[in-house]
Amino acid sequence: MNEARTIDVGEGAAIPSRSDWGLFNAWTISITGAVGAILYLYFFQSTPYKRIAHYVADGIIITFQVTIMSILCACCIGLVVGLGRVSKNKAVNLAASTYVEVIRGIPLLVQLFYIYYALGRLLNVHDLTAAVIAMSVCYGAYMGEVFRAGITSIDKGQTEAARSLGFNTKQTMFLVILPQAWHTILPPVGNEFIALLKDTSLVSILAVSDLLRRGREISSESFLYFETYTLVALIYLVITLILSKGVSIMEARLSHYARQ
Amino acid sequence: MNEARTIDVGEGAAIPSRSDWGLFNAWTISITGAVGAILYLYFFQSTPYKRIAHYVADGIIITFQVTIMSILCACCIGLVVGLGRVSKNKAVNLAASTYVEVIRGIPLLVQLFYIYYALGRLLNVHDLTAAVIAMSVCYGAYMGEVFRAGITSIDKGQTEAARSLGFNTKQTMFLVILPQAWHTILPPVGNEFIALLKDTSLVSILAVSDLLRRGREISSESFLYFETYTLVALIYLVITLILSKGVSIMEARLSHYARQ
Amino acid sequence: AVLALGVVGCGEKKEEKKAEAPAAAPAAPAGPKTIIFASDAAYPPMQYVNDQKEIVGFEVDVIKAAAEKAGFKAEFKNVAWDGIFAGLAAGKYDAISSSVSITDERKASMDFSDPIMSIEQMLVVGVKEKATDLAGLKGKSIGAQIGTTSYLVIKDVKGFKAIKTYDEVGLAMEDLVKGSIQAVVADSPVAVDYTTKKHADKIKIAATLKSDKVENIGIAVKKGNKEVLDLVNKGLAAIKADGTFDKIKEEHKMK
Amino acid sequence: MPVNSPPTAPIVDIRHVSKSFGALKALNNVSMSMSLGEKVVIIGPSGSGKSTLLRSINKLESVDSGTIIVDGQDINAPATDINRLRMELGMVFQSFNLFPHKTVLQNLTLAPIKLKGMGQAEADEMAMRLLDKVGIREKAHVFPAKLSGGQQQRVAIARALAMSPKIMLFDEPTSALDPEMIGEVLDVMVKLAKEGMTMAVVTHEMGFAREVADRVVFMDHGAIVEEGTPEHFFQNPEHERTKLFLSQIL
Amino acid sequence: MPVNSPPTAPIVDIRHVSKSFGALKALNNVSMSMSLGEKVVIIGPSGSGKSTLLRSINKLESVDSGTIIVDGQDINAPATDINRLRMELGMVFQSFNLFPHKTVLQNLTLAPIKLKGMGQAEADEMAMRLLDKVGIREKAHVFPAKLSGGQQQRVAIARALAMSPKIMLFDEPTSALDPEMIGEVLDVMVKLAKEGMTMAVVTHEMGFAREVADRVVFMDHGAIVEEGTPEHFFQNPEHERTKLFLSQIL
Ligand SMILES: Nc1ncnc2c1ncn2[C@@H]1O[C@H](COP(=O)(O)OP(=O)(O)OP(=O)(O)O)[C@@H](O)[C@H]1O
Ligand SMILES: Nc1ncnc2c1ncn2[C@@H]1O[C@H](COP(=O)(O)OP(=O)(O)OP(=O)(O)O)[C@@H](O)[C@H]1O
Ligand SMILES: [Mg+2]
Ligand SMILES: [Mg+2]
Repeated sequence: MNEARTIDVGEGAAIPSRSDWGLFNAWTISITGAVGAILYLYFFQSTPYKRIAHYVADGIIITFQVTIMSILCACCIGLVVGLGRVSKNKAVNLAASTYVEVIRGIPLLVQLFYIYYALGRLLNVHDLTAAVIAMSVCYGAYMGEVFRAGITSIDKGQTEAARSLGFNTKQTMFLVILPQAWHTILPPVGNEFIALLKDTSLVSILAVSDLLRRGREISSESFLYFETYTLVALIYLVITLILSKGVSIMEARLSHYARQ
Repeated sequence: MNEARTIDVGEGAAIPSRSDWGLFNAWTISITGAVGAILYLYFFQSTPYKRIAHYVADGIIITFQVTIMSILCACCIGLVVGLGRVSKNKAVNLAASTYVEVIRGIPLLVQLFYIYYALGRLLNVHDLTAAVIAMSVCYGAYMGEVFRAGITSIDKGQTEAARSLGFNTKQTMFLVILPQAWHTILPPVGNEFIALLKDTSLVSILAVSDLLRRGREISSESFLYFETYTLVALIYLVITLILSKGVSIMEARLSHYARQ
Repeated sequence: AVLALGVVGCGEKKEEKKAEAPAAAPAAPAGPKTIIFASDAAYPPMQYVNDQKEIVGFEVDVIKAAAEKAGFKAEFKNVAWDGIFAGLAAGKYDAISSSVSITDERKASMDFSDPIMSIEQMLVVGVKEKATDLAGLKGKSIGAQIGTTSYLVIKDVKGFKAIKTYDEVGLAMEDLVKGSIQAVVADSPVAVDYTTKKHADKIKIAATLKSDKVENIGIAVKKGNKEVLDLVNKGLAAIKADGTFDKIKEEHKMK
Repeated sequence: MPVNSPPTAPIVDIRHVSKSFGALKALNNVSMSMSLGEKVVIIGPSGSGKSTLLRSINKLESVDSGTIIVDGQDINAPATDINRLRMELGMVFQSFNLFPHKTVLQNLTLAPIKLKGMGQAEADEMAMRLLDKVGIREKAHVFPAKLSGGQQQRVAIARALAMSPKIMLFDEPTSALDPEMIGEVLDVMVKLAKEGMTMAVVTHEMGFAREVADRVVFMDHGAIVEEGTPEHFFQNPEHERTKLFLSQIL
Repeated sequence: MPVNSPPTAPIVDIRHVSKSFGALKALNNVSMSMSLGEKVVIIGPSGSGKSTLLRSINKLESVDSGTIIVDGQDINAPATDINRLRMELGMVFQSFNLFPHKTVLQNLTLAPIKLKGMGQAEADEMAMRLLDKVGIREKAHVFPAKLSGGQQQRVAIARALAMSPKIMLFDEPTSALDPEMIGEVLDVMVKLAKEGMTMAVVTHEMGFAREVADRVVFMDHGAIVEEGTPEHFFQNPEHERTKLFLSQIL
């Protein structure tokens, strides 16, 4: 139970799987509905939806930029933290655990404000960079738990076999353990990716021009609150639905691979 | 794996458990550090920390108010959604699943904006209510998955035994299944509570005077960004650490109870 | 004047009062009408939150004085700027007192009181910056508060590296001080306040952006809400006539 | 125990019942009936459909075709209140399925109180009488987890009896038990049979079948292959399949 | 195989070694030595410390007190490069522990390439020779999951041999195998023994012990109770405990 909880940190989307009849069909309904609604609004309610759509379009790119850069950094941090969390060196282990405990104890939005405004004067970084740093630091802690769970899911015998051949700790980890662990790690990483994409909406507060910021700009200017937020929500929905299907397919593939 | 993932939705804190040496000690270090830092700053760096502390104090109460009201509503929604998700009635099942799929596909912040600004014209509610509605609607979906997992964790034989005695579906659920499921449900609910508490920081954007909002107010006025956000982060940390310890103790108790 | 308006407490208290408002304060049946003003109270010196968490500022004092003259009760509610007009349309409050510039676009969806005063748009830059107009800042980043007339001034200007919108004008100023952006456009009272009080040593006013139209600020009400509009206008006219307005201006060291 | 139907009419009448799980025919045109007070033992190899047949009697499994009449009511008829009807049918499972969050006493009293509106005191008294009968009066206030398998199964029988059913269905009630405990459960079942309860029992306990059964039914591949008295059955089975099965099991 | 130490000096020398897991003494003042080419079979009841002893030789388990000298080096000395030393010690586990993400060939070549800097071609050739030796050349490019247990264990032996160790340690190499497969693994081990490999084998295969062992060591409760030649051992065991164990196992 404990083990399972830590690998399944995700607040990502609800991943549709064939074994979950309801969710599987709900996915189809949702994606059809969302895509249909967007197309209908864009083509048949062109005013004002076309204007809004064009205005927010470049925000989608920023959203993806922040997401992808952050997940890459978070994976790197997560790897280090995960290795630290399974380390036999008590100081290293404790440092990694404390990082996880502290970061997970503070709301992401507070971390964003902290990094941007509080530390902003010391490290004078670009807003996008600050956003990516904050997201990475935060998700690094979650990712660390994913990596840790992935690593500990590999049988102890593998480590013993590698060590008895003469590999040192590092070689054992990188040649034997991690190449096997990625099967376990990849689906939750996919889930974290989705969760992170949703959480990038928070960077809009730092005046980063992501999808939500663009929506806020046009709605506060045109007073088309209902129309704008409807469209923005639909766009987010379509993106996460597609990604969650991707994760679901990946999960099925990997579990198939694991069986063979 | 699927089962496990759905019950372990939480992006709550890292729950310290005795079986996780590192985290257990990290908790002690973190709480000591955080409480120590707050006391030090308050008493030995009184200017400006005392002023900030007094200013943000009532925000903590709002944060708790929103959290507690939202978690109660979310539990109710979650119960309904969870029952829907395990329902044999296909329409009900699909409705519940679609709710989960859609809500989990849209960032909480976007939902907040949507409910507050876009739907604001229809349901004329005040800020705190809007915040609670948005948080409840969102967390209701997560909670639904928790309830679903809790319900399906109960052996099918229990349902059959109850039905064969003559209980109808509803009696079976409320007299036999749910009273047993709460053991499984309670720890993840605790975890969701922590996650929700952290996410209430988002309502600061709606000008609800929660802890973060109070921090933003005083920092923008006094320009004490570093000091304010340090204190706010520490306060959040102490709260979530204490709550996560509570969840950990509850988990241990319940698993002990389950063993007997 | 500041002491006189100490009634307004934290958010909760305001809510309670708001809920009672339609019942016209049963404790005092013949009492004056209460008008709830929404305010983005992060806009010093016009309206901001002080250490006692009260909404204070120049425009607040003006409204309070006008209220006294016209016989209504003014209450202030802190609302985030980018949703402030949505809330008015939804009837969450009766009016907006938040340095709202009177523009034709806004007039299409709401009604305005008589002008309180006129303002100008000012360009704020770092003390070392040499540029004295927008053209001189090409290739650099510029910011303004989201959904304001300040933002409209720069919105369609080409050549900037980035045009950034902020939830609060103070956050834009903070980014300017930090060096994340090189210029901020803001209403004149706000620009003066930040460059003289808060960050006098780091930022300065580079220029006043000339416009062919006079920009006035006023109180916004829901379209057709004549009752409130009349009360506000009556009060404003009264304090302008008897010199109270100028006195408040002096108190707040406004030019 | 009041008897509504005339003794000649069967209390359970299963006619041409079929049931498939996907491609698998779990029941294939099965007909069987039981009269009041009769004890039928159903035997057969694993997967032959015994449980499915038993469970379809109280509609825990709904059949694809055919009719099942219990106590004069078609269980599949829309007008039938299946929850009412199930009160007439006590069921005992292989895996006991006691309610772990209730004490033994509460396990017995829950259904009578909630479904029959019985008073707490009356229910408790009745429950204690039944616990006496199955020989574990002293465990009344204990939670099921503290009981041995044999004790749990005896409580499960008592729980079913607490609803005063007309018929008792047993699905391999002793298969999950350690050998030492099988006897104590069979003893209770024999006692029940002697008191005249109508019983349908799926079991591999041939001794029980010999002692108690009025009729033994042998199933294979979802169909009833042979039925008869225990004497006929164990001494002169007609079918090859039956002989083979008996030779393996005895 | 080059011999560094003079033939008289033991290649493994375990002196007064103790090891506890919490309150449990897994090894209690154990001393034992092996000379080059010797084959020692370690037997004893479950939990007697056999695995712990074997694993402490290549420091998979670190001991609490006592010294272990392998090939002239104290394995616990700070100056000792344990990873180097482990290359001299091939280990075969009960559960094979092949690398599932590598083909059979890659399982054999990974360590020589990465640790000895062997070239790919040379490593492949050596690996094929070893696979020939254990009789599964044809499975070179298959993943371990596709192999039977016996085949996997033979690959595991070949993998250990690929590092050209001086000593081979076997921890119950046949216990996880179906009976049909035990033979094929024992055959490989016998062949290895005949070629003069120094071997320490924990096993319950008494036939193997009789045929191959130079010395049999009997452990109980973390201590060596008795040791001697197989003849002595199986015909005239001295200790009561040994006699009891042999009577149970034979
Ligand atoms: N819910 C189900 N879904 C799919 N197949 C089922 C289900 N229940 C039973 N079956 C299949 O139907 C067939 C008959 O099952 P049933 O349980 O009635 O056999 P049985 O005679 O009781 O066997 P056993 O002695 O093992 O309990 C079996 O092949 C079984 O696998
Ligand atoms: N990592 C460990 N932690 C705690 N106790 C252990 C550990 N490894 C072994 N033990 C205990 O030490 C004792 C000796 O174990 P060991 O594995 O050496 O026995 P063995 O003789 O190999 O037994 P078997 O034939 O069952 O493999 C046993 O009681 C075992 O439970
Ligand atoms: Mg069965
Ligand atoms: Mg062992």
